[in-house]
Amino acid sequence: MTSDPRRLLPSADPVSLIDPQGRSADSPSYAVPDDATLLRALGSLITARRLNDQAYALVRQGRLAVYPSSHGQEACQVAAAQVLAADDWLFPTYRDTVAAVGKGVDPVEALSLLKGDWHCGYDPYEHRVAPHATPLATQLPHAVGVAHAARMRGEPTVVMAMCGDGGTSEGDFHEALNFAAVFRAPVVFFVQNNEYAISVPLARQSAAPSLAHKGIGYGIAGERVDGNDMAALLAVLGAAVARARAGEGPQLIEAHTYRMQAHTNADDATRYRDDAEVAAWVRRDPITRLETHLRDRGLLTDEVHARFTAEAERVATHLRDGLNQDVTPDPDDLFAYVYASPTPQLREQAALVADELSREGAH
Amino acid sequence: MTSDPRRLLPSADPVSLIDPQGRSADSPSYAVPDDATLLRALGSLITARRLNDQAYALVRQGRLAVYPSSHGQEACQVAAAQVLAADDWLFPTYRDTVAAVGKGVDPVEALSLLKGDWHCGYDPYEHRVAPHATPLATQLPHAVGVAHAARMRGEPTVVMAMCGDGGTSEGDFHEALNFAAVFRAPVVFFVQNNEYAISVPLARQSAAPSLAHKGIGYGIAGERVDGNDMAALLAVLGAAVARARAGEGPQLIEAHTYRMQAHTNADDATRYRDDAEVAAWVRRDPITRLETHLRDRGLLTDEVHARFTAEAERVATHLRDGLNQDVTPDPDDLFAYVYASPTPQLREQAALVADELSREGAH
Amino acid sequence: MTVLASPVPKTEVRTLSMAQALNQALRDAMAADPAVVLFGEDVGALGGVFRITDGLTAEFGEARCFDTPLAESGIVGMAVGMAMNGMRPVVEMQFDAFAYPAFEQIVSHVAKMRNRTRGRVALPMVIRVPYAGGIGGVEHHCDSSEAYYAHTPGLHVVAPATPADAYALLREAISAPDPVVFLEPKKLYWSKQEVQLPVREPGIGTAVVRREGTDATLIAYGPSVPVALEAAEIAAREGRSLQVVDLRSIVPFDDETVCAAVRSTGRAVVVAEAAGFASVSSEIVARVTERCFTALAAPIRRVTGFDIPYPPPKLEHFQLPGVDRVLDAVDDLQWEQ
Amino acid sequence: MTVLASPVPKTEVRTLSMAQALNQALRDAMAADPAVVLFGEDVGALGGVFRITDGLTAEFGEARCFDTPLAESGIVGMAVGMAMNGMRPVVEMQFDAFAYPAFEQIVSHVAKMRNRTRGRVALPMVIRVPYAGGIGGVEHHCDSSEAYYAHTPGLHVVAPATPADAYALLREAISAPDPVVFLEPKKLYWSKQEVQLPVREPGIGTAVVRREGTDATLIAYGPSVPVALEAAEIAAREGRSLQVVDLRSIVPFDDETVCAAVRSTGRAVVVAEAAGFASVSSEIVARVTERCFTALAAPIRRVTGFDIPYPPPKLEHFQLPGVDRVLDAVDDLQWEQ
Ligand SMILES: Cc1ncc(C[n+]2csc(CCOP(=O)(O)OP(=O)(O)O)c2C)c(N)n1
Ligand SMILES: Cc1ncc(C[n+]2csc(CCOP(=O)(O)OP(=O)(O)O)c2C)c(N)n1
Ligand SMILES: [Mg+2]
Ligand SMILES: [Mg+2]
Repeated sequence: MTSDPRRLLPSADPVSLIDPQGRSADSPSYAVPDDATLLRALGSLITARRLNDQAYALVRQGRLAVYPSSHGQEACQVAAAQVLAADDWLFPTYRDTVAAVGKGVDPVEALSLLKGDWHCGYDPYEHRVAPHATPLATQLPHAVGVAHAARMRGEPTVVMAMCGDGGTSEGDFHEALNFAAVFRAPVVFFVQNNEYAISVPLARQSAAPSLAHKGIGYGIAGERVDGNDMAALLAVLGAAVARARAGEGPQLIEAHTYRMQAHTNADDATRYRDDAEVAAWVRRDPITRLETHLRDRGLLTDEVHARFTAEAERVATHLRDGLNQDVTPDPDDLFAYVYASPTPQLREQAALVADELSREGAH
Repeated sequence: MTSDPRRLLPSADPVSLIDPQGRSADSPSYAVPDDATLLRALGSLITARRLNDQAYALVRQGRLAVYPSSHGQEACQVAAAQVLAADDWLFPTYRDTVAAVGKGVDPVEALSLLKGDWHCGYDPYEHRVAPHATPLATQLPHAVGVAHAARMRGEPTVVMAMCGDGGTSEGDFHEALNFAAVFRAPVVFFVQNNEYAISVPLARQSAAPSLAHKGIGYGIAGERVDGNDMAALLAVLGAAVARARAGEGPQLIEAHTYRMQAHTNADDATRYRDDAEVAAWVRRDPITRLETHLRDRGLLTDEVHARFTAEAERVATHLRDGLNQDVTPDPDDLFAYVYASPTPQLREQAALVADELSREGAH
Repeated sequence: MTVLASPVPKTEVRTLSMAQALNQALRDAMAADPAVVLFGEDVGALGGVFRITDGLTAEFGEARCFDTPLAESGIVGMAVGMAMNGMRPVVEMQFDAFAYPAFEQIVSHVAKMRNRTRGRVALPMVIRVPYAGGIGGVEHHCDSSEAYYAHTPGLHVVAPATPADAYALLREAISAPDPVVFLEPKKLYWSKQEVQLPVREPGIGTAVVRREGTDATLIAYGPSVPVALEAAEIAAREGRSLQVVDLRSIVPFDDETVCAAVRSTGRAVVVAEAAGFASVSSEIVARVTERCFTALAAPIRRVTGFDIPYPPPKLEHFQLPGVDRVLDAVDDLQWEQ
Repeated sequence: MTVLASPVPKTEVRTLSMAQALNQALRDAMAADPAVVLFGEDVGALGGVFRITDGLTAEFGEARCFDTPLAESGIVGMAVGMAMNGMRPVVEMQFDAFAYPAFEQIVSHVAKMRNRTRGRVALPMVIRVPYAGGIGGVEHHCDSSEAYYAHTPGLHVVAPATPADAYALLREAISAPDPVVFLEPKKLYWSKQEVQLPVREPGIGTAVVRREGTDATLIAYGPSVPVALEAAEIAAREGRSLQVVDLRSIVPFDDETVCAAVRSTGRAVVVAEAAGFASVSSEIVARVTERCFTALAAPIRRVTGFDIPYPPPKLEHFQLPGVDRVLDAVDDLQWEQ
């Protein structure tokens, strides 16, 4: 061991730069991002919240089958996208629609999975956003591969690979972190620890001092950050991206946050947690916190706030309009993308469906 | 975090109690085992080496298909068995035949897998030794289940779950450690880091400061021990077993040792490592080291040594005799154990084989 | 461990959904045998995403029905160890496709431990898999994965189609000496039936004729049984008498019942939701044809899912073998030879 | 990345083992396309436990052919990412059964990525699997796992039976736009043939008639092709003319060639090493019967592995479909109707 391996351990407490009352707190290692960055982040946060709430409403209206909201986790979502360059990749989970949107994906396309039109509604190459991953942690090895390929070609790409606290228990989490470390792949593993995996609380998921303590076991530096503190997230994730880009290998960041709503609208959270627990987290809301901070410092005027709200409204309207449009599904699509060109078997099967449809039409 | 999580980190250097020159070295945390224990261990070591070399010879004579020898790792093998009580369980890999024998399994039965007679040649319940595991790390979750079941019933069982450095990369390693920690299952995970996974050196397996550093990521205390130091192994593994039995949950021990021979007789180690590297490890041989120590302290007489050698010879002869006996395989066995009672389909298939054999007999 | 007194055998006739029947089977099995333990993802306080384990933690305690970390290989692997050590674990895979991370454990250990050890180590355990489609689920929530298990020697594979069978088969699976992959057709969870519990018959390995008929035999299992029955109903109105066989058990396979049925009609259609290629439906065609060749007036037809990944909700109705497709296949059975 | 000049096309006829042909195919593919990268367990310095990647790290450098940590899901998952990002990964699973830990990645991602993304993300990658038995390997080293892959839509599945096919199919697999599971029959690694490289024909999806015959058709692939040929040879001496079809490609399946062959003889036997239940051999029987029913004089017979875990070395000869068993099945094809 060349230097003390304990350098790989996270700080005892999550990094925090702005406290729940909106006051900036000191950190020995990270500076509060500049005002413009924070303002921009607030705008994105307001849009993010609006998107979450709009999507949720669309579920109730039957336009979306299901929506795993990141309500309460918007600071993580916004930061994950905001610290990346255009050529960097984002690997989101089903809960990270807002981060994908932050990276440029059209929210209507981002939700086509949950609307039921098609699995992945956007072109992953356009904004370098991988398809939403449903099987937990299975996207993490892909992130390593994307990063490794870029590095082989000497490209400066960094990959942001997201997962939840529950996802850290899967074997693929382990294999991905280990591969990334051994190959020094420029991946930032970003764990949103929102205290629950559906109904299962963190204590049943892990007995570790923190999830960031998993890093040292791979030779990866772990860091913990207050996941409802926009400033700290931008600082910590930004630094991690910079280190990965500089060739320092993978990074592991754990954000401490909270899933404010049920797992999805189909879930009943009252079966496994108290309202009181939720209420305590409402007081730590990432948006109010940053707003208070910026207002207290005179940076956020009512006019700017109105502009942010209008922009959020615009995005919500776009989402609503998009999802209210009915796409007529084309059964040819079933067979068109399984292979580059359909096998003879698939051609036969497609013909059978076409025949059925033409006979139906003839009725 | 109640206490400093860094207590879960291993010591900077592997625990060592007797140095390669046979001198005892101090350790702040562990005492050298008593003389009787060390003498007993030396006897087992001599038998262990003899078994390894006999099995290897039997491969050359065509009596065994293949043998993954633990030559050089015998101290780990002996310690793993010696620290367990009769009611404790051992989960060995394909390289841990000698440990299984140490726990009571007949060496002839232990080698039936590698002779090709049957997959597992012994009754796992008789000595509480699980079948040799071939798919790497997949036995570790089983160990957790056995431990958890025992704990549910209030039994004092501890489970020793073995794997190699390569095995730590598999997802099942991760899942097993995590489950064990969350359920506080009394499992001692014992990693023999012998520097290679077939041809792949440790540096390609992990970038961690040490494999024992993986423990903290699960909330498990990790410890490192010199794997060629019998005294240190007995002390460290013994303490781990005691802690697990006392209800302190799972333990992770990494032994630093070396695979002196090729992966198996079928492997050609000259393709990937130097003789010089091997030679350096010969000087750290676990047997010479303990012998020197015990001789220097006047505890090992020529007479005792001769007794040990004779016992080793007896076991080797038993192995030879056993493996030289040809078992005529019974094709009925193919169908007898797939289910508690064969399905109608298997009965048909068994009848087909019986019919073929009777027709052959009729020729 | 606290052993609760076994409840008085229930004899009243009740209307139960398949979900309720499964829940009751688990409850009765836990009451009957303290070695029965349930675990998996969200099976505790939440009662499972389909509520199949609802109330069991409350009734039997956290030690008997508990949540695990989120790792399917770990869940199945831990069950292997517990089964080795005196317990009867019943684990839940949250959805069909989420059992794949446990594939290695299932194929290399669950299926092989008894054989590996010459019968010394048995693994009495049940892997419950809410499976197949028809509920508008997104990707990875609708796979018909039975072929993977059925092709793996050492597993029993069953799929109930009615609440009564769900109860009977699950009770038998839990008390069986060998591992059972227990496939629960998600779209039938809410289907109801009048049942008098405890039903314990017929056992694993037995197919049943669900509807008598003389012109052709429909062979189905799990989610396709109601489809076959509906097709038979419609065909009857059109003057064609279709027999319906419900396999119930894929492994072991009830050759006797199935072949007798096919021989009685001379024509057959297999209905199954899974992709057809190298599937359970291929096996049914192959083995019934091998055994009943001379009795067949026409080749056995298959109505199955296409060989494509399960489609998104808005397209899934194209994938599911529906009544029309079954009747078309029946029409194709060379009636005017 | 250094791109080596593509070597001069080899035109001499050489005697090559299948292992050598595979090695040459990898070498030629790497020389032809700098995007081709090889990785897996022990494929670097050691050249793989079967030496299929021998010399490739030395020739192309550590970046193009490298060892990974020991984790199959990680290997396949990393390959998915590399294929998404411009590379053509060729990964080795050390033995058949050691691919199971990667099952989730293979089924949920490798097979589905193109479809998931409406063709936007293609995964040009090859998963090489040394497979099947007959080499006296211990447990987990002899599985015939083709059914698991063949049943999974989105994968191509091929299995060569000759050195020339090994070369041609592997080159095509590597340059194909879609993922290919490439099954290498271990027991044929050392089988030899005179080959003139580079062979590039026939392509994936094409079966070939390896031996003409008029009385019955043997359908085989991979390790069973030499068995079928030997059986045909012996049958010929006894006056029975057997045709042998080598599938080469399981998915896509060459219905045309296979059905034409079976129609020409009216009788068929499928030979395959894998357990028969719900397998590729079931599929062959089912689809050929569906298509050629009226041409069949007898039901198609299967000679397959039994539905048991692969036996230990001393018993494996009972499991392997041998010449005698094939000839028995041929005898059973209702010759005296
Ligand atoms: C391999 C796998 N197993 C199970 C599931 C079902 N599932 C979906 S989300 C979820 C909980 C995930 O929790 P976490 O990783 O903490 O993410 P969060 O939902 O809190 O964002 C589960 C069990 C899945 N998607 N994939
Ligand atoms: C899941 C799985 N993948 C691959 C293999 C093939 N294999 C057998 S031993 C071995 C190396 C294991 O190395 P390590 O864990 O360090 O143990 P050692 O052999 O050094 O004792 C490999 C790759 C296997 N047995 N199981
Ligand atoms: Mg969570
Ligand atoms: Mg090793």
